[in-house]
Amino acid sequence: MGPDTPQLLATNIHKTFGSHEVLKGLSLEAHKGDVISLIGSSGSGKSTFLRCINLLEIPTIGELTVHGEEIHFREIRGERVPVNSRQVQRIRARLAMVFQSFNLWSHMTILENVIEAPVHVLGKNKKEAIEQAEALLDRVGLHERKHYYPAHMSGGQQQRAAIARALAMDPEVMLFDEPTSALDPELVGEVLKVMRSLAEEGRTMIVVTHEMDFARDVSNHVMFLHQGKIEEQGAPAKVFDHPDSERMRQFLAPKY
Amino acid sequence: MGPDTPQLLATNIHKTFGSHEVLKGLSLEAHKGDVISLIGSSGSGKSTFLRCINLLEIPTIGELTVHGEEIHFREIRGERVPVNSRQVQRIRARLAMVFQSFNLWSHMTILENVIEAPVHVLGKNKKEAIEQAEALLDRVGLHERKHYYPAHMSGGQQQRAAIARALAMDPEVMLFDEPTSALDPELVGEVLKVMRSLAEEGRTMIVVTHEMDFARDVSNHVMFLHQGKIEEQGAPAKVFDHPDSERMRQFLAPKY
Amino acid sequence: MFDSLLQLLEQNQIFTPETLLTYWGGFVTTVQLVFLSLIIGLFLSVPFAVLRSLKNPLIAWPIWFYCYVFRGTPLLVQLYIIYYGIPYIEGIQDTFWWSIFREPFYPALIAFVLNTTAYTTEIIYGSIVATDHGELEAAQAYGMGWWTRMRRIILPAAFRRALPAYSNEVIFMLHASAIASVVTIVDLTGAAQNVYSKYYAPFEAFIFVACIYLCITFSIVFVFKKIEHRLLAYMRPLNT
Amino acid sequence: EETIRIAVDVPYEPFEYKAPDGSLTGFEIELGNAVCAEMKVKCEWVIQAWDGIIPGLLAYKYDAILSSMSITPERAQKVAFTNAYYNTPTGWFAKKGSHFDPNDKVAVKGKKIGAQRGTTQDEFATDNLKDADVVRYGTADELVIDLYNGRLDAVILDYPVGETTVLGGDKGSEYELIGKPFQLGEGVAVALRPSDKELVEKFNKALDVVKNNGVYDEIRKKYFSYDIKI
Amino acid sequence: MFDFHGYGLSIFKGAFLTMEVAVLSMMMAVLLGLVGALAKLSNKRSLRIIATVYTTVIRGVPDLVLMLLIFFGAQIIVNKVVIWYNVQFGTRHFIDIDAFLTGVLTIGFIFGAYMAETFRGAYMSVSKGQIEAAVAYGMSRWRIFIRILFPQMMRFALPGLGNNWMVLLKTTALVSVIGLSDMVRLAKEASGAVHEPFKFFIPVVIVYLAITFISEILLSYLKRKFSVGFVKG
Ligand SMILES: Nc1ncnc2c1ncn2[C@@H]1O[C@H](COP(=O)(O)OP(=O)(O)OP(=O)(O)O)[C@@H](O)[C@H]1O
Ligand SMILES: Nc1ncnc2c1ncn2[C@@H]1O[C@H](COP(=O)(O)OP(=O)(O)OP(=O)(O)O)[C@@H](O)[C@H]1O
Ligand SMILES: [Mg+2]
Ligand SMILES: [Mg+2]
Repeated sequence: MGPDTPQLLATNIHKTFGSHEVLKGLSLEAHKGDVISLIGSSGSGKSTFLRCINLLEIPTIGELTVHGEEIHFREIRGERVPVNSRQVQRIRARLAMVFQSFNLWSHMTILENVIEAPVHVLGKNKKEAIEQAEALLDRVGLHERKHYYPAHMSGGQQQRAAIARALAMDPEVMLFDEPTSALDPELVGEVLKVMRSLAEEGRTMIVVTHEMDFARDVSNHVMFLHQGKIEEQGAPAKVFDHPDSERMRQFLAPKY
Repeated sequence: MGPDTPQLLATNIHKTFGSHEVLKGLSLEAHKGDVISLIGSSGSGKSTFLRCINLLEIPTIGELTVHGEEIHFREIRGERVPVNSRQVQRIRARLAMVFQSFNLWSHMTILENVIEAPVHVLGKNKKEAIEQAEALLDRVGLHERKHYYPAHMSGGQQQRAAIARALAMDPEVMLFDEPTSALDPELVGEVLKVMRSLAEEGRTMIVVTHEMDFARDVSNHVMFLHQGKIEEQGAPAKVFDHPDSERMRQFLAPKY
Repeated sequence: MFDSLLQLLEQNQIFTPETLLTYWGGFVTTVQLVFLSLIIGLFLSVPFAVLRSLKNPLIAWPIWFYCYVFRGTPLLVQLYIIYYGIPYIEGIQDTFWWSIFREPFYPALIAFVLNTTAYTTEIIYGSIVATDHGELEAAQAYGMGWWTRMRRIILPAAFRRALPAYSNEVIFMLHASAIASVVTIVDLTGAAQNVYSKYYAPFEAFIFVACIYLCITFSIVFVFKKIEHRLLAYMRPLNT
Repeated sequence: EETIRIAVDVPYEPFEYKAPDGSLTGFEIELGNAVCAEMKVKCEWVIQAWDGIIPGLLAYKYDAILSSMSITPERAQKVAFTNAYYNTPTGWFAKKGSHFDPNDKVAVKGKKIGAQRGTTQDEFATDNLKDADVVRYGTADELVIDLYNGRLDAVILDYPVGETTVLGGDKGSEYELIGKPFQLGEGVAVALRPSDKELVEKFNKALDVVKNNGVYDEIRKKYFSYDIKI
Repeated sequence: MFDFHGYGLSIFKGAFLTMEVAVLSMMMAVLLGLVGALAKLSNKRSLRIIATVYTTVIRGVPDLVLMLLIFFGAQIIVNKVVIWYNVQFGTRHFIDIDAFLTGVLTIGFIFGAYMAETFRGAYMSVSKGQIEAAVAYGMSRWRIFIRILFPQMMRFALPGLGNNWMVLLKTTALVSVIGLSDMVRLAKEASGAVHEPFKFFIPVVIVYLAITFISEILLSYLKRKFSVGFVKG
């Protein structure tokens, strides 16, 4: 993998649910250290796109290359599936994801949630994993709550736990789906600080966000999705200050 | 109920989970047409307080009066329960709630979700309920999706459906738990506009929110919760521009 | 096709029109017994399951105990006790009830209903307590009373979750109904036994009923698949 | 020494049943042992439920069935029978004073008649009392209970069985034998695999010897007060 | 009333056989059921078809017929082979298929089909997000199953599983047709011998109720164990 090989290359991704085409040909290229913000209105397909990158949804059409490995698909009776599921699994272990609805494992405490994948996927030593998890939980302010089950935590606490779980994978590429939606402004700041430091470490990030300030300040590329298409993209300064698209201007207009 | 009777009166609410005291004596008084914002950091007890008002959690200590009716409790085997569950039910039907995690009924389509309570609690005619529901779904931009199940919708769409479900109850008091957390700025604007119009109609609202702009612009009273206590409260101008509390100042400080 | 079938029937000694009639009678009896006991059982088990989910020990314990006894003992024993026990009820032989309970059908129906109700109660109760807490809270928050909540939110969701387990119960009942023949009911198995003892052709007699049972099971499985397809649409991805 | 495994379904008193200590006794067991001694082979008794008794023979689980199996043409298609070694009479039993008469075609109409499923009595009743309602039971005991309970108007049973169960039961004094016991069918024989022709011959020879040298009668007297030899 | 004419002991001995057969075949049924459920929900069509045929046909055929078919059918096939061998080589071998093993395998095989349905229902009740999170973290299917799916689905599976176990327990009586003397068979022998058809229900029912009671305790323990982290509905 040369220095210029993109970490992530998605080309012409389409996704149809039933008769409803949700993604209509999206492409994305992320190099090491890139922070790409996906913005757009509700239902425009941001989460679906992120999920396609992780192959949680199989794109109906489109190619995907992660860390220089192309993912091959084949058709089995009209359904597209990856040829090599082991490859997919391996790739996923290097892409950590924070879900919009957190999806913490409800039968495990927060600490168990955080160490689960490092121990059982990366094969980390359990003691080390716990140490690292405690540090992370400390960082998101959940250290006291580490033995709580998700059902006993507030929305924001769950979201922070989900972030800690993703960070524990020490991934090269991170996929964040609205990672600060349930947080108060103060914590939003905290989390964005963490994310900024990750970016500075050279990690690649794809972030779905409604925080325009974050998109503008931290990311080096912004994509504006509208009805399953990329309506506008480019450097934040350009996209936010001189948008070409009428739709984008409307999206950014002050609201009340 | 005289004109000055508060719609909602909560006095000295305490709530303990296990050994952990989450609410440490909160009081709230809301008159007709009041819009009260609850702000505070994650885990400070906002949701729990809202849930106590609705009696989804029974306060360990504290009194509650809704629409002038006091709710009486008694102890059964060390557990506090309302004396009259019919009263509680009747009161709840007049307090609509939007949950932080939406809690849409997963086996019903969006439309069914919205008409459920009006038809089966308020005893509305089904046809009328459907008409009204369609109008509401239109208003939150979900008309095309009305026959979708919650599992097939994006986070923001679910949240909007949850808002529509609450509005369909045509309640006098509304309890919103972060009603815009999953929405893009544009929709946030839309929803806040709806809420503002509700306020103008004279409905009472208690809103947990992380949107400081909303709290400042729409509400006439702001309460800042910190670790289960009210750290600061008052008119928005006062709270935001001249906070007494150090904690509040810190909370409001710009983040990045 | 039809001619060759007739020819086949003529050639063998076992599947004469007479034995086929026996099988048909058995089929009707089996379907009646199973269908009736399942319907009645379902109607009884829903309230039982609901009552058991109330945390009132005075109600929950007796229901638990009933389920425990009827799940814990063999249906054969229950059937025997009811069938052979009824005549011991003082004076029953002089009332009109005797004309009903003299026939084996009703004692069998009672035993089957009691049995299936116990199993079904267990399934539905288990499903009720597994209701998603958030959805339940939403129902409470909208002012739904206990009964509305049960009827509109908890039970519909519970039924859906219980479907596969309930399909097992339906098939168990179908198979269990075979023991009706020990109290002289000529159900499918009884018919097969009669044919078997007459011709002593175990293969033909029993394989034939096995095929009929198989067909009934296929129909049940098919019906459940259709119901699942309709009722569990919310669990399925949209694209199928 | 050769071993022959013989299947038997218990209990069928007084032909074969288990003593509380688990050992097998009964008329057929003793007879079987005598026949084996005559054949100079070692016999091993295998207990097998009736439903699987012929498949088990054909599957070589054992070599013979000696379990009150009546000879019927249908069974004869599957197994080879030896000569019959006993035939018990059949009897009708009903409540005293019920005036039940199996030969009165009119009076029998609609009457409920109990028979043990799959027996020659069952077949006889089904074929000869077409207007009656023949109700079939798995065991003689169940049949007798329903007779006592009033669900049945009459029963047709193996006479020795009826004697012990109907007449010997707790309400036995209220019931009676109708008419005289009569013979049905070709009797009971040992069933063997059709391929074991030599073994059939061997059994026949030994049975003949036992029947004629007094051993048979001696055993029979222990269980029956009348002759059942055929 | 409680005079068992000396047969009591042998019936309680038969209870051990009943227990052995029940426990062993239950273990097999659970295993087969898990595999069957996963196969039914797999995206491989061939697996789905095999599993569907298995669950439908096995649930369709009466247990007694299956038992006879498997035990005697297998024995007849083995015999054919052995006889052919004996004829070829002039030997006199005989291979006896073990009734106990066959009984366990057959009952396990039958109830595997019911378990598969129960587990499939339970699996579908697990919230999809839980599995997706595991998938997204690169867990292998096996890992997901062991760490996430199984612990969560058991909560939904237990009521159905309990019912299946109760039915299985009573189905063990079927082993008498292949020559094993289980508790029920012994009770029938005894009741036939003393001409009291109901008396020996008593020890049988006592044993069944005792086993059921222990099972209920175990089940409620499992219910608690697998409900950890869930708020009760
Ligand atoms: N059911 C429960 N059992 C135990 N502890 C609970 C439970 N629910 C909430 N808590 C605890 O109570 C505290 C307050 O929770 P609450 O949900 O009210 O916070 P919040 O202010 O709404 O936070 P957020 O903004 O993150 O939603 C948290 O520390 C949480 O861990
Ligand atoms: N499983 C599904 N089945 C059918 N339709 C779906 C499914 N998931 C999403 N959709 C549809 O696809 C569209 C895009 O959804 P997606 O979740 O990607 O939106 P989003 O951009 O993330 O929105 P939000 O900001 O509200 O989270 C929506 O209209 C939604 O209804
Ligand atoms: Mg989304
Ligand atoms: Mg909250």
